[in-house]
Amino acid sequence: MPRTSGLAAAVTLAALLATAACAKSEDSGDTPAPAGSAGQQVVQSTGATGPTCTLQSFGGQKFDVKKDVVGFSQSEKEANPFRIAETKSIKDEAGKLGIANLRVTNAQSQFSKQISDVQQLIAQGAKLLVIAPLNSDGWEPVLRQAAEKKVPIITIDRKINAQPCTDYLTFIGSDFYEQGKRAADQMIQSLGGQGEVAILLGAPGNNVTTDRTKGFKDRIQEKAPGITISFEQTGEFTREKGQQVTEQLIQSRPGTKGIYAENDEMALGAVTALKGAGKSPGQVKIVSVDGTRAAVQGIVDGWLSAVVESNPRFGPLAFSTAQKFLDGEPIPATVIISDQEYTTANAKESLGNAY
Amino acid sequence: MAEIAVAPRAWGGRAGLLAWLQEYGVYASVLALLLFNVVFTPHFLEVANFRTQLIQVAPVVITSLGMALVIGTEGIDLSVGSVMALASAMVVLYLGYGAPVAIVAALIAGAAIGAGGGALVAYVGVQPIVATLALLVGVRGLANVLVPQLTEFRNPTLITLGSRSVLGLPLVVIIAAALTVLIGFLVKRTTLGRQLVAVGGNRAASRLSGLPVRRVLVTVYLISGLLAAVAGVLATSRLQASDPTSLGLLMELSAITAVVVGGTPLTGGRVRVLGTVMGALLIQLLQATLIKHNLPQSWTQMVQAVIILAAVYAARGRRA
Amino acid sequence: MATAVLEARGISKGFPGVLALDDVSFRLDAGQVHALVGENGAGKSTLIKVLTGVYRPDRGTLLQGGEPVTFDNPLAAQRAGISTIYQEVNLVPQMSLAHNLLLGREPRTRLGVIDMTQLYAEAERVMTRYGIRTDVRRPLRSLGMGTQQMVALARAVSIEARVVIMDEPTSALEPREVDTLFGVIADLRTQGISLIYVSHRLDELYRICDRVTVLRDGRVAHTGPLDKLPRVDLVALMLGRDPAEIRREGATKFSGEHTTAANGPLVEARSLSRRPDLRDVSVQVRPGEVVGLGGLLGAGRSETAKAIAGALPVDGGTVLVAGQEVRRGSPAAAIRAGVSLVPEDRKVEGIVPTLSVRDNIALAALPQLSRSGVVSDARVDRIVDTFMRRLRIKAASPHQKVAELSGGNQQKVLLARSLATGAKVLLLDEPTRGIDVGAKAEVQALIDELAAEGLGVLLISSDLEELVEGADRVVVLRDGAVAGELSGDQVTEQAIMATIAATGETDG
Amino acid sequence: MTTTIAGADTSADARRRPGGLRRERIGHLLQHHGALMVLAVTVVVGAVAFDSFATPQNAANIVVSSSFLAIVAIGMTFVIISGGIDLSVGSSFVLAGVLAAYGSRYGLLVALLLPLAVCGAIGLVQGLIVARTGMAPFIVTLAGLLGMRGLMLAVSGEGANTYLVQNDAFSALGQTSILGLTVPVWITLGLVLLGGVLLQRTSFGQNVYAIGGSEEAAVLMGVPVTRVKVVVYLISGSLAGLAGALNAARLSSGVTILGAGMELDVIAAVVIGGTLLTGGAGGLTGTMAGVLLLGVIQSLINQIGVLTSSFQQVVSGAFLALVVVMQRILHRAQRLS
Repeated sequence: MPRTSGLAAAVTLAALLATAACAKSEDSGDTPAPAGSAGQQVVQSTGATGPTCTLQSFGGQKFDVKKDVVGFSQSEKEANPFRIAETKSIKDEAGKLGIANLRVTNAQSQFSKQISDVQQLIAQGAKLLVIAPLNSDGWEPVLRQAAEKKVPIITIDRKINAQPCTDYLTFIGSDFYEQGKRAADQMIQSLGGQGEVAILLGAPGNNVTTDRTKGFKDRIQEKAPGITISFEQTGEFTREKGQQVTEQLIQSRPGTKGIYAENDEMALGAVTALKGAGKSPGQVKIVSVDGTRAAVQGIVDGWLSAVVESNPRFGPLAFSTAQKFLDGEPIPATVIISDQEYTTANAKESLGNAY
Repeated sequence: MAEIAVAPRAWGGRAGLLAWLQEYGVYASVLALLLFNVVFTPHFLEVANFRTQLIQVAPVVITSLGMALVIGTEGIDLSVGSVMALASAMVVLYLGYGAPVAIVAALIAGAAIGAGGGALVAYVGVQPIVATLALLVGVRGLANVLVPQLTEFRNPTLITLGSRSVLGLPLVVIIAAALTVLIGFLVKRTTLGRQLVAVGGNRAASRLSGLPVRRVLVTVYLISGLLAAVAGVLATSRLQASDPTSLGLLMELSAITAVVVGGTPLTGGRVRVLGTVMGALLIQLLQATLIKHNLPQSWTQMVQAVIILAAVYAARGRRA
Repeated sequence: MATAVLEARGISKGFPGVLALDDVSFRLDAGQVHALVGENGAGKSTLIKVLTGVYRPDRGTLLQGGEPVTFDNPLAAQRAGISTIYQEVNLVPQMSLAHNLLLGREPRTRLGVIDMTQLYAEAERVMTRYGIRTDVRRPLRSLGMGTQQMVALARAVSIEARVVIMDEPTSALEPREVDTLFGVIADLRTQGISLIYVSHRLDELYRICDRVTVLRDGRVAHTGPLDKLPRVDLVALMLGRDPAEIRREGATKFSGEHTTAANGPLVEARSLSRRPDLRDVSVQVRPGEVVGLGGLLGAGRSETAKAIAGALPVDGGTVLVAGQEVRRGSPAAAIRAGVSLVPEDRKVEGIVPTLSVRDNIALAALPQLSRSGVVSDARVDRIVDTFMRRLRIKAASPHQKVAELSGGNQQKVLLARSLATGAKVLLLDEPTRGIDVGAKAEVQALIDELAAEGLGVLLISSDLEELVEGADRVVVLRDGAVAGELSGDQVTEQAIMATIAATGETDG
Repeated sequence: MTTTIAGADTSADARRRPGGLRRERIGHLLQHHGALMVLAVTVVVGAVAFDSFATPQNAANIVVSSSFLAIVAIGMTFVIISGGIDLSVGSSFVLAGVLAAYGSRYGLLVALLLPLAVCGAIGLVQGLIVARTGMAPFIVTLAGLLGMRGLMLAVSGEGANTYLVQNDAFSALGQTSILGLTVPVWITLGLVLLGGVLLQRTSFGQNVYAIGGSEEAAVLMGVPVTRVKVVVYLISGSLAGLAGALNAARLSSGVTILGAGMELDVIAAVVIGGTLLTGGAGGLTGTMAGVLLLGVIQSLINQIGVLTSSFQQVVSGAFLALVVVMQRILHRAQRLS
């Protein structure tokens, strides 16, 4: 009996996978165009005043990126545009540069797993680590192991709270606090400095959430006393939660004039909610952060007012930084990339840059 | 003759109050919460508000109905959230053939996963919590493999499903109500319904009485999977996108809570359909209340914990 | 007069809707074996639970050695030297015999942890005294019921008990084990230990008890020396009936011979085999016939019944109903063919406690009571009503939870469940065990009645008297095989015992 | 008293099952050490297939990162053997980490005792509710899961504040290596030994088994059921707290995004280790094998490398299903043979 049922289960699974083969999804007119060089990251500031780091001061050994093991630890599943673009960028660039031994791990949003993932990369003999950290704090065990073996770590998109050049090599990424401030600027502009604003927070406990919230609030307080932040609830960075919270919001607080969504997904969820409530585009001003194609399209359609970009294409910059480091050049402690903004003015023509 | 005398139910006194709470506690809680909101929440007494709450609770209700049946057999189904995600993935995967085909494909997938879990429980004898835990992990992965990222769609039929109203009532809510009636009928009036509570109440006795215990179990898990898939399709159509990564996350806990708060014991042998719906409504109203009053997440979770404990304490069976 | 070892004065205990004990006084002296009898629901269990600290009485006092005492929980009672052996063996099946025996009193090493060597040695030593030699490290559930009962007794006595309460201790024992038990009881008595002995088996009471207290409806109906009380009067006291009436009716309700139709067998089991329980067991039951299935516990009686009912997979053999072969291993197929089993263990395999009387009765017949999966309430009501009347099931309403009924009525519900399927053959496994005298008589009369209507009945009973009076033919099993078949005048207690006893030589 | 009757020594059961004892032993062995065998096989396969798998450092990594799950799993084993379940451990774990990091500014003692006290107390309360009211442990600890996560968010300013460990002695507790393994690993080993003795060699342990095997019988046998249950949840809460605190010491901060879904990993590990969810049977060696097996599988999936993140989940789910199905089949084979 168990054998037959096991067989049945296997057959079911096989059938399910097989049907996936003959699946036919909706004809999609807007399949993302090949990224090409569009939307490439540009270095904004390199913390020129801060300390720099050389191979010598780091104390590492020169190695060959192309032949030796290079580890990349991704924090979240490649299931949202940002993570997909990020991993793709790293892999593509590695392929382009002929890096043969790139090992990629994914922590599936579990921080403990990311720690052990990176430790395993080190155990596998990785000579260079590129890490997209799930969290800024708590890297002690990894940093110690890496330091023992003098493995340089480049963290991308999120910072690690530790000592650059001793604990890790450098950080390449956006300034989330700054993103929050720029989103506030956009909000102030589209509301004319007046009105009630709601915030759709990201996942609680996440420092992206913390920074984007703080930047936004600080800027509003500083520049637009006429704007009151009357509502902050988490949308957990997902479209569904963003929609649900917005539905509650617009029903119970009809006076809300603007919504600041801490990522594009929640903003798009908010748009669905507004549509469902019979609102017209632009009736409630939405500003968000990320710069995904769907969100930029949202600006074109008039639903979103502005999107502050958070560029995920770290591959070229990460590997060129590593190469520079190996060549003995000084590396700055932080490399802040320049994120652009999508507004009603430039959305249509910049759509190609969105990811 | 030594007959066990059964006293007429006296509704007075402390014991009477407890008995009343056990039977109707969840209704009383929903009512209390409604009253609170009417008094303290602005814009609560609006049609739009009730629409919002009912629309949002519909997928939870539908999933909880299936969960109630499973719990009635002394089982548990942790895979419902992942099945929702899988259904969502199947919908966009097959949308090219038109909405009806896509929906049917999603429902078949949900039923198949449910039946698979049921087979593990019924034929292999794996404990429900473990069998469905494996599915919880694996099926979400599968959904993600099929649809790796959030995918929007424009199929008008599917979008209408999530946003259309019939006679002023949202279609989603009508579907949830219809399924509630259907499951109520199933439990009260059908052979399967009678058999599933018997299986939950005493499996050995059911087997000896010639009940097709294994078939009943597989069917019940299949129904749970099917209902979760329905919920998944509805949630997808409402979102106007398929998002297998986050759709239905932690739905299993909401559904279990709704069922248990509604007065169905985890030990099986009993299914309370209306209680389950009320349980789901209670949680929905609670969350809505906390959101509307802009209380922080930490509050929401702590208050929810207290409500669950209180509701289940009130509803727990009198012990001999 | 010496002070009583244990005395209860004016105990009352009520539950919602029921006054289980009403001003009950009870006295136990040193070295006394005191029978506590009464029908189910008379208050025996409640009294025992009060004496052992499971319940706190609403009124009244307990005295131990003349001093008032209160027990907050079973542990407190145990510490005071009162041990109990319950009807259903209450030990932990997954744990080893040794751990069960010595739970809470495990020998320690100097480090304070359990000394395993000592534990097993001690357990072996104790069990040997009770005539049990087996591997004490085995999980309890792998041992026979008799052994388990002995472990329970050994455990109870070895906690330096001054009072041992036994609730139906022999219900699962073989005669040989009963003898061992009685030997132990005699020993205990000489050591000055007092016993409260609860049983429905009158023979046993008269064999070992000094005094008797009869409870009825929560009150003491009689208390006094047992040897001065004629059996019939004891039964009368328990039932609250006229002793003369009891004498007229005899010990059981069976009327004797049935008119057996001369046509072929209704059900025929051919060479049922299942290693290691059954070897080539063949049984036939003709319409209107009551066939007894005798033998010791573990001889394969229940297994035979379950195999015929499709509830036990078999290695070989066939079951034919009216000449048609029934699909193996499917209770549903057996029920469709008209064969229905009323299992031995009511609580575990019989009733569905969460469901009502009505749903319990209709359970097995659901496929017949529904059309395309939808149950017809009207038909269910009709059939439930019919059988509740016919079997005189006493319940507040069909919607009362079956768990709230007395044992006898639960048994009738199970009979009704079988009959509702339209069964032509009933397999009754110990249908009168553990139910009170009144219900027992009713069930026995019912079996007679059903046979008279042309049903075939396979009756399993440990009660030889019941077997002899009730059955037209008795098939005796021994070690999973048919040891002999007795019919007509051959059906006597002596003949059955002789057939069983023939094993003595082959046993080894 | 010598009432031995000749020949009354063998029970009917024993007579009917010649050789049953040996088979029982083998079955027992399989059920209790099945996970260990699967673990051994998996490790051998991994070592053959991947060069970098069977290295001392990788092994040390697996052991070190598994140690926290292991500590939590010890407590869970107690709970599950007693017939209960504790869903609140993941929340305990993260709450303890935050509290430990917060407490570290007041010294080593506070850093350790604060989380232990809070998580222990919550475990105690859960135990009291379970034991006294008879509410299902699943529900009580589900409420605990929600409530403690809420508490953690409240303590950390809705997750915005990550407290850093400000006590070197406390950090050292999580990071110092002795003989190549960190302190938490040695603590885990100590706890396994201690737990093993507690479970197998003390009355308390036997009482835990008795309650899980048959609560009704345990009551009648005089087991202090309420107390034992309360202690079991207290142990589980405290160990989850300890693991969380040690993890905070290791990470040098009270990370707030940990522990979600940890309860399911822990339950999976305990079940894979052969402890039955119905209670009354199981042990710590199996649990440890289960914990390591999860770690090894994770490591192997990383070694394969080409799997997409979604496929990894499919593989984990399938593997879990496979293990439990295997267990069932072994269990059955043992019964039927």
